[in-house]
Amino acid sequence: MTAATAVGLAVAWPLFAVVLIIAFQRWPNLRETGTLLTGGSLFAIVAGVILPEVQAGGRPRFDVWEVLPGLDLAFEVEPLGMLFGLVASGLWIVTTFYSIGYMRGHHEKNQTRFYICFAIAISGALGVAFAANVFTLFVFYELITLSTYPLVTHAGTEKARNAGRMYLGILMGTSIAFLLFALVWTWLATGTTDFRPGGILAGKVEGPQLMILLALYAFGTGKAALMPFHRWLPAAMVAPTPVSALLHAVAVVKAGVFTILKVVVYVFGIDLLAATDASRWLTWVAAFTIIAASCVALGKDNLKARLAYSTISQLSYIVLGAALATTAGVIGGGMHIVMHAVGKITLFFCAGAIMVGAHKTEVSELDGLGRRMPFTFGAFLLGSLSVIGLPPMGGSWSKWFLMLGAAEAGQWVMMVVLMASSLLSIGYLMPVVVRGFFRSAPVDDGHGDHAGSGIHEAPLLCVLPPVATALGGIVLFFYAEDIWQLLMGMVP
Amino acid sequence: MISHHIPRVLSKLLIPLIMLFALYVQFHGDYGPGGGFQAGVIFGAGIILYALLFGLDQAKEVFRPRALEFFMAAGVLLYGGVGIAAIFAGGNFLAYSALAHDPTHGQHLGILLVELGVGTTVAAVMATIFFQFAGRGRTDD
Amino acid sequence: MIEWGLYNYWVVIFLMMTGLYVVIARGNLIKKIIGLNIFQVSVIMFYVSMGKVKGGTAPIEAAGFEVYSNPLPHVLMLTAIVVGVATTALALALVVRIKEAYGTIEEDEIRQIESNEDAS
Amino acid sequence: MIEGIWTLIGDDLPALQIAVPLLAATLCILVRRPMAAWSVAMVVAWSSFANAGVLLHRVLTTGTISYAEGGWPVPWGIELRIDLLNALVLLVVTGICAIVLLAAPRSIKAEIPRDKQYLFYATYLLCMTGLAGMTITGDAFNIFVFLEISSLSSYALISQGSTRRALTSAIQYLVMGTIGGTFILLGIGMLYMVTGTLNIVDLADQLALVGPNRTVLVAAACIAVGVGIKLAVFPLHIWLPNAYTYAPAIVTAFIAATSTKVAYYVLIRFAYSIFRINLTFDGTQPSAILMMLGIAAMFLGSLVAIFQDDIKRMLAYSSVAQIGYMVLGLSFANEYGLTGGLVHVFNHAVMKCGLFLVLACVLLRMRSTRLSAFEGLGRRMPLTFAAFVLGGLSLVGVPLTVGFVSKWYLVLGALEAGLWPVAVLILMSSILALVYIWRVVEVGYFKAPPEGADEITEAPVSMLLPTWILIGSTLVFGVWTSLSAGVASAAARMLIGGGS
Repeated sequence: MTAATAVGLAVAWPLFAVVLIIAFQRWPNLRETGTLLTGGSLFAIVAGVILPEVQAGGRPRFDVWEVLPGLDLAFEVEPLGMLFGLVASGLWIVTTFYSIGYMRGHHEKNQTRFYICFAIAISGALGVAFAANVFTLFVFYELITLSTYPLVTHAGTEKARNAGRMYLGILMGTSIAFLLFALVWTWLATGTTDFRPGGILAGKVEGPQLMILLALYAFGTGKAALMPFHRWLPAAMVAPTPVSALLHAVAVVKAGVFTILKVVVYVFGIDLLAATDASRWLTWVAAFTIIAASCVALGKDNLKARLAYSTISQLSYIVLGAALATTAGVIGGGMHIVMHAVGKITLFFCAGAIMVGAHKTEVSELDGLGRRMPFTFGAFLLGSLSVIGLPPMGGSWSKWFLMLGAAEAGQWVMMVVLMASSLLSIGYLMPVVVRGFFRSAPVDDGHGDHAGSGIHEAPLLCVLPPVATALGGIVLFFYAEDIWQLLMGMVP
Repeated sequence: MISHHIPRVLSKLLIPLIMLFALYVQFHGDYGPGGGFQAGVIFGAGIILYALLFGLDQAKEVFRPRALEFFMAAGVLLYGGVGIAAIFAGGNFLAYSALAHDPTHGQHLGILLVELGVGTTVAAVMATIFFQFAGRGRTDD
Repeated sequence: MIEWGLYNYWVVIFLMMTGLYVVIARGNLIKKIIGLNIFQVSVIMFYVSMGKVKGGTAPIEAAGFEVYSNPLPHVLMLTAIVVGVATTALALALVVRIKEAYGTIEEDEIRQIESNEDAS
Repeated sequence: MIEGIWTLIGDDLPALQIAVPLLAATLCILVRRPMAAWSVAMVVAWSSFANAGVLLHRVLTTGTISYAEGGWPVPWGIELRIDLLNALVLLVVTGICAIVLLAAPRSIKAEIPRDKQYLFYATYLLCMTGLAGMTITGDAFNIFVFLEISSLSSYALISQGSTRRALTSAIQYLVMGTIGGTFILLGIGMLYMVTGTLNIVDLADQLALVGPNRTVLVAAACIAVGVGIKLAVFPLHIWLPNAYTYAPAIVTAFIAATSTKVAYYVLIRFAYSIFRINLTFDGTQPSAILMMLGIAAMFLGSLVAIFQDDIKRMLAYSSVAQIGYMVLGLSFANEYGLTGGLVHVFNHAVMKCGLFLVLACVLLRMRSTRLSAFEGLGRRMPLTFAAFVLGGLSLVGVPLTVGFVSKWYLVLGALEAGLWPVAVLILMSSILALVYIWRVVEVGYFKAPPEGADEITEAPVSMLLPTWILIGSTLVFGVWTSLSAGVASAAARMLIGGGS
């Protein structure tokens, strides 16, 4: 199998899982085995066939079809996409394991539909990752939106429906109104929408128009949750936890920031942005989002909502990295996609495990739970460290590069923002751990049995994945060099 | 109108003449003023006059609605058939010249048939429209 | 002979406006259809008068005549008249059925009945 | 034998395109039995479709076809003239006719009494005759004649609706349509007065010699108003929602996808081939007016659609909005915009016809198309409802559906014309489309059917098949665009180039 065909195959591979899931929908064990097998083989394809080629400097390309003149559906893997592809396919396996434990532990309905939509969303994420041009990226971007809509509204309740409405409204609305507009504009200005090293816009779009175009891309990518288009993310928290993990760590939000990063590097070109200062305003928007979302997170008692706002804040790190338009900034942004994915998925897995094991959703209810669920809370601690950016977690590296990028761009304010945000994230993540481990369980209020006595660790399949991803965060700390090597390939 | 003798008698005389005149207009139409439309309307008027004087039911006995419907369709078929025949004779659609060996002869034949088709349809349509309106709210068929 | 100028256009415009006015202002469906007919007739007048050539005679070839009126507009109007008849017939048929279904052919009454229907 | 027939009729396909449906209509009256009439209609409609395909192929390979009816030489005789523009429209019209007919027997069984069904098929074919004739004729007066044939038969078809509202809708349409037709007639008369010819190509040549004068201007205004009524351009659209809502479901699917499309074709033909809108008249005033109307239609249509309780009516208002897109594309007067308008003719016909067929399925099973009838439909009629969702997404303009292709060209056209606010408006109105479609989707998937509701089965195959043919086409032509967008952009190039 050549790397080029592997690229096409990788995008289509999760759809193969859909066939398996439909075929085995009556036998849950077979169904989930099918999903896992495709997940495993997908990761093997991405990591085993495509990765070496890209590391060797190759750019495997797979052309599908020319939809309109100059508007191709095509895939081409470059380092940034490679990284995102690895994250998406790798974490799919972990999430599937976790889903099995969670969905069964929670006795959720419509599990078949859940797995189908999940697989389609992964296909969409890989399509976004490997897209060779903005058009292809846009197509798969919309595919992710549509396929995750049934996941968000999984519960089918009034609340879920409202959340779904906001989810679809914001994501579809921004993408149609802004992203599509930007796409047409780009095509009209340059005659192509291809991602090319060094960008395609230099000399074609100038002055304030460049700024407007960047704004269209940045706000058109609603999945990046830049304020003021961030509301869908907390709303989508009504979804089952594996979905939150998928949304917040793997497919949806990462597809958003990935889009911005990729557009900045391969459509605008960081040299062009650095020379024209067209992205200066975006650093401010990102900085505002970082700080504001962190502050909101501090005030949230619901654990998932808190994590959601934390995600909004963390996503803007990546947008900030892109907007700084320096090599270190872009690399930091790319690295943060991986690091945050691993860290945040751990946190969500833990939140889900707490929900399954202890049926608690609020931070204030977590007192003393750490002793009964030590693995879950241990993983939570490691995940938190990664998100905060402390060694020995991978998150520290990406933050390091982002700081470096800010320094390179001479934007001292941004360094301050990054540091302040780290402090804030300590403020909203640590209390969870502290409450879990150091506070004692609430005193029995006379209901007979000892409060919390029935609480123990969630099922094995709910606990193992977060532990695994938490350890993964540590591993990444030591292998950051490889990621850096890979990402250097995208800067000319 | 059953009781009005004078119109009845007069119309008995007139209706054949009207219809004859219609036929004159019809067949005169290919090389003089006249033609299928006029002829059809005149013929239809004859039918309507008959229905006015002798009652709808009796008129329907003479000119059955089913038959009128048939003629309505048959006239158009005749018209179109001539056109198609011209195609099969090697000409364009409705190119009468191709219908016979001599183009002038062909033109004559073509117009004659086409006008006959028009006349048939128009007469049938006129009568049908009248029957439909007049029959409304009575027996309701 | 008195020169009348382009008076035929005034006739056409008068008929046209009359027809349009009746269609818009009258609520009775039959009257509306009459208005529609007047409207159509105005255009027929327009065509027919357009084909007239001053001093021309009927376009039938005959000895002693040099100038003929243009026959084409008349031929066109033959078709237009047929269309008009067909439209009128269809419209009347619809009115008859409306009368049967609603019991009235006054537009405002029909609208009243329909809005009651919607409310219930 | 077949070879021999082909040599005889091979060159006469344009004439057969009109003659055969007309004769078949009479044949339907003669055979009287519903299924026999249906068979006649089916054979004719599908062969017309094939015929249109052959004609398009010929136009693409050998260029414009000119056919002299009765052998009279052009411009004295009546010409049938097929170029890229109307070959595409013809393909759409005949294709829709043929596909909708598949669903007809089951659908009208519930709405039209058995002894009237043969008349339904006859009228249907007559309507098709008129539409095809309007599309391929090269003679301005014949446009009026065929327009009236199609209009009269569509009034008759609409009045067959099962409620008495159908009658008032039909007469409302009749009054407006007749006024529109008469205006067109008047305009053509003025053109004839100025140029002394009725042949479209000749007319264009003569007008170019005459140059703009007041008569031509008035003629253009009359024709614009007349065609505008048939096309249902805002604010001349008021007949449309009622007509679409109360007509039999199958008639709605048919008319919505064909009659406004052909009217749009006539508008383009007059604007670009005859008047050369952007060249002859001073300034851009006509197109500026059209642009404003297009934008108003786009927004008001979509906004009103959001608040409709009857889904058939909702889609009717959505049609008003979509017509706004087409008019907008025309008004940009550049190649991309015109391509967008033309390709939207194709695309909108396919998706809206599919959606109305979905409603026909729903009506058949639920006896209503109100929003309440859609409760829980996602489970009760999964295939039908999935078709609705896909068609709806196409209406929104999601990539890889046909809606995206149209929107792509329209936005390009707007930007090319330097009208970026209009481009923004086009995209905004797609979001409105998302709102009104998603209302239904939510009800279909999340509302449980009312307690004690009848057991509902999936729609019959004979109706699902055409529905899915069309909905499938929205996906196929969203990816494979060389037929729709390819021909449309070639036609637009031809029109902008000033050819005819």
